[in-house]
Amino acid sequence: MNFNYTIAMLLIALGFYCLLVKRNLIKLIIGLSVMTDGIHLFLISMGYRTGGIAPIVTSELSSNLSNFASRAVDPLPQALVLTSIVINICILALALSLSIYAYRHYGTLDPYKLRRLRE
Amino acid sequence: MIPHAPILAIVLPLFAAFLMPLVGLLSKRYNAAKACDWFAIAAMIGTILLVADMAPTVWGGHILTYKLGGWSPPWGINLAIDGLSIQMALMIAGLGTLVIIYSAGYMQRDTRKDLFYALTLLAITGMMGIVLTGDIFNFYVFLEIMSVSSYALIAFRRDSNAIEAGIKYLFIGSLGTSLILMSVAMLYSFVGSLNIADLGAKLATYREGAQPVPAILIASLALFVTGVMIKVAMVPFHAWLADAFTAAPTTISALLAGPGAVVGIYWVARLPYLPFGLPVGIILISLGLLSMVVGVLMALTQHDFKRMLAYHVISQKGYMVLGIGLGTLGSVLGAQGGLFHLLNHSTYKCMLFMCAGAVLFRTGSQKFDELGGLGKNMPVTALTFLIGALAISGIPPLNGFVSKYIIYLGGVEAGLPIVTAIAVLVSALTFASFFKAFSSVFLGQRSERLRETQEAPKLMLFPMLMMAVICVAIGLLPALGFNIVGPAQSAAENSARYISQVIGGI
Amino acid sequence: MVGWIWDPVVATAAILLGLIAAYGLLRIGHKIAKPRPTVEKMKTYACGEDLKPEETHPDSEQFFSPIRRVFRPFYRYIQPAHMGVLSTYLLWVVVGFIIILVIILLTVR
Amino acid sequence: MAGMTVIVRTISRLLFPFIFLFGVYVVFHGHLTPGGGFPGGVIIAASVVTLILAYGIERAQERVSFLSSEVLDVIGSAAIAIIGLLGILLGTFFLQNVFPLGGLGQLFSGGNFLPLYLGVGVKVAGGILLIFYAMLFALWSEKE
Repeated sequence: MNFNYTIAMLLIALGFYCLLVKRNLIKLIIGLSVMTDGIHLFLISMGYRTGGIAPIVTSELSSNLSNFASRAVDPLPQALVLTSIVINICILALALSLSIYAYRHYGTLDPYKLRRLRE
Repeated sequence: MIPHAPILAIVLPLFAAFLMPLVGLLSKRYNAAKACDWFAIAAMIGTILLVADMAPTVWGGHILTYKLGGWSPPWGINLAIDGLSIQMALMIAGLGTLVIIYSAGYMQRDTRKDLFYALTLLAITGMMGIVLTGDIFNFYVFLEIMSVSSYALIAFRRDSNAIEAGIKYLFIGSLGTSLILMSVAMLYSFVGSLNIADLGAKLATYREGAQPVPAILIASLALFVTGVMIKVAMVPFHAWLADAFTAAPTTISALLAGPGAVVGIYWVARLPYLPFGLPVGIILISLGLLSMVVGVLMALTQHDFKRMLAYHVISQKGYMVLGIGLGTLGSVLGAQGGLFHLLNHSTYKCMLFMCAGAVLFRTGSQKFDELGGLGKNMPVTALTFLIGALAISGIPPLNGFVSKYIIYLGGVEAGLPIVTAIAVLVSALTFASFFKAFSSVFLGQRSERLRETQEAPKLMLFPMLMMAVICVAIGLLPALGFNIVGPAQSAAENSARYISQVIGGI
Repeated sequence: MVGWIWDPVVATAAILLGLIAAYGLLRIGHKIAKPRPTVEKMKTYACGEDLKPEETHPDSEQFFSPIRRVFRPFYRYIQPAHMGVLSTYLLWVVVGFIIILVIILLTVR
Repeated sequence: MAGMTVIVRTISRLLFPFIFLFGVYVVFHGHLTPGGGFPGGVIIAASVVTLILAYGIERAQERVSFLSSEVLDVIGSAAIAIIGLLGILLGTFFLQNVFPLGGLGQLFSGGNFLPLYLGVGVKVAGGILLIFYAMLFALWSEKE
């Protein structure tokens, strides 16, 4: 299980690195989504239990609900991650659209050159 | 009380926003150009009626709990409305209505007004949801609703500055919301609950110092504080605010400076007590002092009208965070002053941005060096700007003085007179920079180009005058504001009552 | 509730009285000194040239140069740091987060 | 945008009904199997996006225009609103179930999940198409 958390933290760190260092808006967007994906992985692995089953009630499981409850993984993080993915799609779409317009106005995607507003 | 008022206050602007494209299509077909304006104004008036309807019950000592889908609190999502929430909700609904009325005048030359109103109403929905919800993940969702629609609104006019400001706010803001999501995830992994009252009840052992605080809770608190501070724009995180407020359409600057400031300060006021309850007073005081000083010093040398106002937003938010921080050190006056300053600041900063917008609307310029002598052409705008400028600098008969004075007293009460001294100095510097703004824009020689400038349209003057009246009224009768702020402060402090009423209630 | 902190009616009356007193002093001073500004004194004198209204406008950046001199370290180091570069701002966020984390580690428990 | 070669066109025309149907399946079985309104809506939108990419925007717009995707968006959200408000109208809480529960594992079961997922699916399909069109127009106006 610690493997999951390690990968999640690695993804978050990679995303942070990409946000801080890269000099291209598209790469910054990629960094942002990698970071949020790391958080999603963290959330998902939090609800997992070793050898768990999907939290879907079927007819053979419904007769023994306590057995089901002791084996099923936590469904709440999955719902949270789905919500968060939806939100991140909106942010991604907006960021890409803004990048298109930024390229049109400035002729570049370098964040070091998008600096008409300063001081 | 109207039944289901808590959820309707969120649902009404939300579905008004979703229906707005349809209204836009219909208005195009039937040539009713003003249909979108009136639909948005009607939705906002409905919202303010719903919120005002809830207020007496909450001030009577109840905490309204609304179970979404009928699931009771620790399991389902619930809305919990105490005195603090109702102050914020009243401010969002009231100022939001005035901003929408103003934008009916200000945006009359723009196309795609249906999209503009849809996004504005969505932003207001997000703000309303943040202050009314009792679930921490729901808070994150509403925060994202507000943030994404404000990113889009800042870049609404799609000129180069707006796009650049939108991109900067998008990256910094979504970094902040990601930190909040991370914090919520850690909190869930540690406690196993998302309900704020339930979290508060389960973390109470660490609050009382019975057990040492585990590392994951400290990391979660640090992430949450950082995320909230990015939205409040305290100093190391303030960079997006000046750009965004400069380049956005002025109604959006007013919306984010008035109601938008509310949501951040709401969480700053909530944070020391719920859900963590760990001491954050020193962070709040130091960040508040830093932002006050840096904001006002940056504002002193600006050439741009709206940019100067934006740096003053940072500086004045510093006052509020400072006051709330003093409140955690045991000074009730400090916390009341912080919340009162939020009420006053949102009113007059909205008004000042609207004055800047009126000047921009009539002259097409927001640079100090291109304006001048407009006092003769725009007397009403000049008068409202003067009232706002005197209020923000803390000149006695106006509302800004009352709240600043209480924060000064709070500083002395908490045993930190040096804080009071810095706050007074910052207030003086604020007066200096507004003196410059007033003399550059409304006094002095008028250039040839501005000779024919007219007064702003009546639809824009009405909200400005309303806010000026509120400023003077609260200044002369501070009890009006205290009746709202007093219950808010006591509700924020009394976390045990919140927990018992939400978990055990209804 | 707030009566002991701040009574706005008394203060407003005091301010109005002060304003009236100041106006009276101004009138008395005018009566004693009898200022009669001539046309030349009313105009801005700049070596005999006529100045356009735009040129007499105060420069917004140098408006408070004494204050700039007092806070010189700020205007030399902190203000130029607002370069408008997104990556710098993101770096500030990370640095601020680390500072907050350190303060919380020091104060909590 | 002109569209692609005849191979791509034929394949995407053949695949379009299957992808679309799969999206509808995911929407309808959201309360029984993994999936639901959002994934299903995205798959439906993706099926239209393949057509747009293969045939070019002019011909795709004859089928699903910008305006109709906007209308789809509004219809979906209105459906969610009505289902939510039904709970209030029938005297319980917002979004509370008012539909019959049905049996375990049947298609028409789970109370208000199925109508909610239908609304979400329509809304998401319209919304994703709107996003796609908006970005396409942004690029398109750049070339001219």
